[in-house]
Amino acid sequence: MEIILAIVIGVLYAAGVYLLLRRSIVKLILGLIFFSHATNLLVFLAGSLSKVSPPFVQEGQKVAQASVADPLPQALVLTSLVIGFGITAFALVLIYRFYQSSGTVDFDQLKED
Amino acid sequence: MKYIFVKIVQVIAFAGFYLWELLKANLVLAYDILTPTHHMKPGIVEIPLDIKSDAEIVTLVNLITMTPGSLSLDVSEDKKRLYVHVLYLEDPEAYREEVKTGLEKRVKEVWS
Amino acid sequence: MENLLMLPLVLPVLAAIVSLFAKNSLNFRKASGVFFTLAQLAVAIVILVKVYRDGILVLQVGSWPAPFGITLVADMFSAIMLFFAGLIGFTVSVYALGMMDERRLKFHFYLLFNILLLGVNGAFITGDVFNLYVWFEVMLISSFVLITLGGERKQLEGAVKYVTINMVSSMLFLAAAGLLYGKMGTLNMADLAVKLQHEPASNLVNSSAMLFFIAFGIKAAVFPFFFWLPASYHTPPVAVTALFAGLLTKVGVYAMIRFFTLFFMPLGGIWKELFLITGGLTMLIGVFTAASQYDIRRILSFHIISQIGYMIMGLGFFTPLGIAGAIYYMGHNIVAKTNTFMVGGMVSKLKGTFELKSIGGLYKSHPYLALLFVIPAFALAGVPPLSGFFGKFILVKAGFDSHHFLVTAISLFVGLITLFSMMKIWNEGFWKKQPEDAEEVIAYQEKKLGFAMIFPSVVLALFSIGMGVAVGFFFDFCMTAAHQLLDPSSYIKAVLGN
Amino acid sequence: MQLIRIVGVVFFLAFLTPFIDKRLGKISGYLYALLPALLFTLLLKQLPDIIDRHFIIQSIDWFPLLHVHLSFYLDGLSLLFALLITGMGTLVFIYSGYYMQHYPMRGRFYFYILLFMGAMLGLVLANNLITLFLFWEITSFSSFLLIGFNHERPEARAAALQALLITGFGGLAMLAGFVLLGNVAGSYELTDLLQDGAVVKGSKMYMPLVLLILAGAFTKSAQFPFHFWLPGAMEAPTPVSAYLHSATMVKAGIYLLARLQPILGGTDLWQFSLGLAGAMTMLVGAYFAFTQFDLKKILAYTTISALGMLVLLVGIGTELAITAMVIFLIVHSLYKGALFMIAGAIDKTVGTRDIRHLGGMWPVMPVAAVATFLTLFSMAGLPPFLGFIGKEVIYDAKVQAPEIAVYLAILAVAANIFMVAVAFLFGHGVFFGKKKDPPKIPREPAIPLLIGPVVLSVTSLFMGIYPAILTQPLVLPAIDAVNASPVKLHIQLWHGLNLVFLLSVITVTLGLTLFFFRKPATKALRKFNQRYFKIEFADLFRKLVESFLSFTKRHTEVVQHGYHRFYLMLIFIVSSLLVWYQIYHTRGWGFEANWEEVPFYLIGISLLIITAALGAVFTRSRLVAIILLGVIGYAMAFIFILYGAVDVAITLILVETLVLVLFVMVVYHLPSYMPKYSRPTSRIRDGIIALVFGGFMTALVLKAEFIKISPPISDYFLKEAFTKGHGRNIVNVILVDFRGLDTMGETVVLMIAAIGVFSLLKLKPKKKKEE
Amino acid sequence: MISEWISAVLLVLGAFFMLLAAIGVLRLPDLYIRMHAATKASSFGALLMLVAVSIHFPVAYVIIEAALVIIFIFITAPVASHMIGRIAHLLKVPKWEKTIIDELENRIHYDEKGGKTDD
Amino acid sequence: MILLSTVITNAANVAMGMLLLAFFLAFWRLVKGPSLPDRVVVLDLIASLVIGITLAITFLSGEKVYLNVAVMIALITFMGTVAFAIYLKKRYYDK
Amino acid sequence: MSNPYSNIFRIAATKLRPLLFILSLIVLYRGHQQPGGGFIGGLMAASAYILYALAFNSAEARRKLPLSTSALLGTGLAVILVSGLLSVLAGEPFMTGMWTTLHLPFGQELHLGTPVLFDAGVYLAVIGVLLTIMFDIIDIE
Ligand code: NA
Ligand code: NA
Repeated sequence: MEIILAIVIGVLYAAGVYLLLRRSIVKLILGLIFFSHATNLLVFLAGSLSKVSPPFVQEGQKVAQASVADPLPQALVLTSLVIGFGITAFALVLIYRFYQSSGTVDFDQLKED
Repeated sequence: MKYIFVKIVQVIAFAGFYLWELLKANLVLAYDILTPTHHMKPGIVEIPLDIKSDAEIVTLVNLITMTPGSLSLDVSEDKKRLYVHVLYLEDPEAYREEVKTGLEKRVKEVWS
Repeated sequence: MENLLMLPLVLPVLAAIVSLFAKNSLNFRKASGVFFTLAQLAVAIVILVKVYRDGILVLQVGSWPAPFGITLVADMFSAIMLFFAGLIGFTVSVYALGMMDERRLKFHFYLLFNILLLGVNGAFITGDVFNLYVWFEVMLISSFVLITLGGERKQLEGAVKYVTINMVSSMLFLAAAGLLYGKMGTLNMADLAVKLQHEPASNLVNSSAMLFFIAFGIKAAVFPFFFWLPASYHTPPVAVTALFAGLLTKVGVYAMIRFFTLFFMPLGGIWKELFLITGGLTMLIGVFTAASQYDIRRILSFHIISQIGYMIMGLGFFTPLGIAGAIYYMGHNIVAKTNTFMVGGMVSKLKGTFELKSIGGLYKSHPYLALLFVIPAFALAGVPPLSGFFGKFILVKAGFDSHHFLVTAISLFVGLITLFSMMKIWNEGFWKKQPEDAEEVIAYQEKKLGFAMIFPSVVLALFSIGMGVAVGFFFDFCMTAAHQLLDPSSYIKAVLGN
Repeated sequence: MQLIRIVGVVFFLAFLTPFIDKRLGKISGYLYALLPALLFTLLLKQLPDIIDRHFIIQSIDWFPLLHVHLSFYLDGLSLLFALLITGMGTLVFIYSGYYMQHYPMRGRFYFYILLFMGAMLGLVLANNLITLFLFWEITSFSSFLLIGFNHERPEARAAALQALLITGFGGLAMLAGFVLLGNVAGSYELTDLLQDGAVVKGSKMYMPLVLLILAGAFTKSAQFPFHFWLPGAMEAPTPVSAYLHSATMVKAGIYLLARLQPILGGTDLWQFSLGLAGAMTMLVGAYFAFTQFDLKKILAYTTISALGMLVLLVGIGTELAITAMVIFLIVHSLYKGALFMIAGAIDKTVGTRDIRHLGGMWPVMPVAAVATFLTLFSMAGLPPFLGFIGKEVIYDAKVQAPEIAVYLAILAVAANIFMVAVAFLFGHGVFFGKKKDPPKIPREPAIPLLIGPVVLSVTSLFMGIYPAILTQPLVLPAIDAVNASPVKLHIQLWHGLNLVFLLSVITVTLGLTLFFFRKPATKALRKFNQRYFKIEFADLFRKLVESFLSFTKRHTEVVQHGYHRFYLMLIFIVSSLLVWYQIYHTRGWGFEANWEEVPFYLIGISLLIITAALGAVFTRSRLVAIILLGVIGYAMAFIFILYGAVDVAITLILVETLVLVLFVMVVYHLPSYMPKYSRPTSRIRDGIIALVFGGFMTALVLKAEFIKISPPISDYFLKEAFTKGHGRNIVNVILVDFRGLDTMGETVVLMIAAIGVFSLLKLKPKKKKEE
Repeated sequence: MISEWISAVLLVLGAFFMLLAAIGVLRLPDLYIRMHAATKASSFGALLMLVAVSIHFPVAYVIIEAALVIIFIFITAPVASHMIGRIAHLLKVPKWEKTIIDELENRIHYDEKGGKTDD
Repeated sequence: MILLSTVITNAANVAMGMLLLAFFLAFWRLVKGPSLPDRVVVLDLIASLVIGITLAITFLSGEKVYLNVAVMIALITFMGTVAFAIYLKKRYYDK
Repeated sequence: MSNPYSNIFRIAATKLRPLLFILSLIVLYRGHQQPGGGFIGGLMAASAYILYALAFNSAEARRKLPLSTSALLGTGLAVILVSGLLSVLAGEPFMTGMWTTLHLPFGQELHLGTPVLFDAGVYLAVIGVLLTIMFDIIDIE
């Protein structure tokens, strides 16, 4: 694993955490997206790094070359990306409706009674 | 048959013109970007339109944007006037004339 | 015949399709919504019986051989959980007929309900780590929508908390799954078990286990990750809370037990201690918090947390009896907890509020409701011969057998405080005279409790009694499950062949 | 004889009460009395067999895996208790038939009390400790329901809860004790345990299990310092007080101690604990009884005292002490049941139980008066009543007890002096002295109310006069059971003049003296109580509960403070600690980062992401943050492409753009970022947390040995994607075929998200009227 | 070999024009002028690079796809810049002080509310 | 995979460098603003830069499949710019 | 007051809609062999309509749809389920791929299988999802 990518993952997580700890609800959602980016990258990189050609079976062949990247983490990341999209969309509308009904974007005013 | 042939020639000619204009535009722009001082004299010019169809208008807008020194900003609601941001504007009237006789005519030709 | 295992997944999806197409007929949607939950229950029973009789059921989805495709596995543990999911699904869906307002029903309540069950069912029967993640997400998103359905301010506030914390948990889960795949090169649980046996704990495996622990801990609402639950569970309509209370946290516990028995715990490490500490603290802190509340739903919500502690403690004992006890406790808790929420819902339907300080006189005016409350409440408090007593007895025995005296003592003490909380509801809501200055109650037009609300509560009450009276019968399943869990060879063999 | 049927039939009848009571109305109580009467005779018929030591053991498997059986055991001890329960039960039902006839919710009363009777029978007949515990708890709960029977009174509710919590606490401790006992002995069957006394006593667990079991017995039997729930329990209707809180339920603890005496008894710990608790209870009960006004409270405290005495006797554990215990047990049940019934009868007919409003009533209620005095004599231990025999044996037992004899004798005498005084106080206060002006005109209580007291007092009298015929057959088998060996004992009324008799005389004399000086004495004592001895245990308990509640409230404010971001913060902190610990624990701090040759553009792209992330975190413009988020997405797509993930990259870019669009559409409706919300310190704190969290993720990735230990399962996909999956795009084949189920779930997630958005936007709460 | 060189040169040139666009966006004095650079230079750069790809991978579907991208960019880029420019003008994003004439402002009847340009 | 000639590799590396540089310059303007339309222009530019980088990677790896990514970017990123424009438009007409 | 909508954008959106739609079908079709597939295809198809809705309004875009959004969702899900259940009818485990080969003129062979059908279901469902979400959000005023 290239150290730089490890750092990127860490930075994305840190950014996510920092944003999640802010009071603004918009930042909260941003934080979640960062978190999800970081996770996807982590899953992808943890699964396959050594081989870089795209996982296709070449025309005229029946078996993929040994040099292709591990396709499974790609499929996993794809699935989680799409799921993440669905949930993010929902969360976005949720904060919009939250703001609409409570009139604030300050999370500290969410304090339950 | 002849019509199609003429059309093809027209389109190719138009494409060539377009590419040439594009190249010119970028070179001029490159010069101005890379030199320390700006030589521009910008202004926004209204151009009354003779062309009517949507396709023609879009083509013209596109063309104006992609050619040197001009950028389409808006089309009026009745689609009769076009507003263009011009970088090197000496005389609005002259520019209007230039578009009417140059670009608009070519667009009309291509879509006719 | 192995295709039987697809039914818990296919039925809810069918329910969703029907609901999407039957846009204009609300009655049809209701009927089909309930029908499909009933069908799921029936299937779950068939699976339970088959697993008990013939051993572990396996479906290799898509005919792909085991570690490569996704395997659906029903061992005893899964089958038991599946059964309870079916039971709760069916009873709550009937309850919702009497509880849910028409507007929510129009907005695909039963579709969401069935899909939530899809997620739960899927989580219980999948034999694949990543597939489990997917079912968790299915469960989560439908719970997100159910918790917000109706769009009231409280709901939205609760939902924001619920959504954010649960999303964090999902992502930790995903990260852990990714790391595990990176090291082990497989996602199939049985395959992981085999490969981990040969590979003593590496840094990666241990750390991803820790991430799993945190992720499942958040889902299961254990200390110190439980805050989202009491912040949100009291906001949606009771039918929704009843379903959540019964099932959702248990899925977290299920996953915890599955992962840590199948592959992590045998690796050694701090897991047992971690489970015992978390279990103990979860019990204590949850029950303390519950004792201070005066809103029925909140009391019950906090108790969900404290009860989770028992299950985690049972896992921490890591003996057959401890794990079987945890499973039995889960079943008991699913039934009793759901039922208390149902009764709470009936109280609010009668009185228009959940606030104990404003409620009273129900013992006199609604004696059968009182009885309906007492049974699950006593069950939760561990009164014999109801289910909760044996749950506690088994765990206490398991704790003493394995010489974990402190945490076991805590569990007994927590039982006492639970009793106190339940009796608080009883004293205030049922015995006390209806306070005459309770404005919200006076302003409220008392509604009739329909058969649809009472019937499911009766069924669950009978179940709480049955689980206690016929404890030998029920515990036999749990013990079988625990033996399978602690000796995964049969699971591995069923999934992987040799 | 099927013991389970004896228990079962009572429960069965209990569950029929809702139906019976509707049909029969007021007379149902008398009818219910038939059942205990029948059971009493059935049980009595077993007496010869039991005397011949033909004990009955019956068992049904219930939960065999954990050795829990529905097993029952009838020997002398359980028979004695069962007879008490059914006999007293008969009288109490007759009494209730009249007493409760106009009560609202009468049906529930009979339900609860039958439930109790069944449970109590089950408790004394159970052979399995867990079965015993089951019935034990049911008695607690039926007691709870009965104490709170007048549930609209706050005092009744509080008293019920108090009693339940205390007995519940004891019960849980006892359960723990039972489990330990079962673990040590390998069985929960009493009949097995009786063989294993030595093993148990030799076990390491002996002390904890004894203490735990004692907690159960002491709370149930109202031993000091748990005694205070019993006076509170007087909130229950009087039949309940007579039955549960004097004759039967409170004796359950005594029963248990007697039962376990052969197994656990005889050790210093046992003797010391029982002796201490019993003596304290005996004294405290008697003392407080003397200063009460309420007839039922007086009786409650004397009951406490008697219970203390019984515990003390069990603790002494000599043969004689056990004999004394058994006899006194009977004596007490007879007189205390009767007295409670009379107190209730007076309350019912006269309208008050306050001794200050009662007096001089013997002319109007002679039958009641006679019955009362007969029982009071028994209570005071005067001959020829059974009470006298009881007291004699007690003194005898104490005198014979080794070592502590003197102290015990003094204590017992002191307590009994108060008892004698209380007895006279009671009788005199109600029937003699000045006539008072009670709420209702005094008259003879109705016959059903008097049947009980008369029968009991007469029984007491005859048992005293003919001990050999009536008492001995009942007592001997019970003593036999406790001592686990046959006894040869001759119970008689007259032992002759000896030290014991002398003690009796002293007791009565001093008691009478105290009675004559009752006015100054009670005044002084009350004053003393007010000034120096203010301890109200019930208050203490209430305060304990209250402070617990306020503790939980404070606790809740701390734990569930409502600030969402602190919840998140805690999660992050704990996760970081746990994972950092785990990383360190397994590998130490050594890193194996390999600085391979990294292409410059990878660094460039990484820097791009890092810059954009920092920008998004610190920008003051939401839209810039959103755009930067998009940029991060695009840049991540580059990484995906660089590592061969085409479909992922495409999907990421599409998704990222859509999220951008969504974000813009939604954020448009939200207000701009506010001026900085948080203080610099909290920003630094959050920054540190963020770095620690991100740091462990980096460390995890760096320290992970990503060399797969075996060929990954994806090798199979490379081979089979085209041949079996008919696709060249392996990722797509995985998505739609190898792992199609994932994709199905994913599609469902999307669908639900869409429905969620739809319902969020379209289903809004109805506008309430403007407030 | 020649084709390789041609595609290499086109590749670098394309990237250069994109860089130019970025420099322009950074350096030019007002939004409208910056848009000239962003739209024209970046599209042109993409065009060059896509031609380079077509030359380098002379396969039918690569060429078709490259053409598709070119067409798409050249359809959408002016539309996008028009939309931004128009709205920027409506929002009265300041013009460079040397702008000599604004006939859009004079002729079009705007309602005078004006909006915020920053957030 | 095609064996890459050094010429192309070098050219792609140079292109990559320039594009990344362009990216950072765009960031600069993005942060500077000052108006929102300024930032949207940057977004539009970034969309092009993304295509450019994708093409550069295509050259570097020699995998022509990656061209697909460029196609998708071209097709879809337009929507982002449009959304911002519409956001601005709404802001104007709502005020 | 001038037109809030841009004519040019409207024209562009009108022209792009069929183009994107056809491209999306191509992407779906060749997804099994080349980059693409149901999700990406569905996203493209949806973006055709989203652009249209942005240029005009949601109601207008809905009118251009052959099916309602919820019917799209339902159909998509049904197609997915059917593709999985076909093998069950044949007595194989759930979701087992069933393939047939169509022999087209010019010697072309077309492999048709349930996984492709599955992808088509995903395609439909994704369109339904994105349009449900975006139309409603665009409608927020
Ligand atoms: Na949950
Ligand atoms: Na619970």
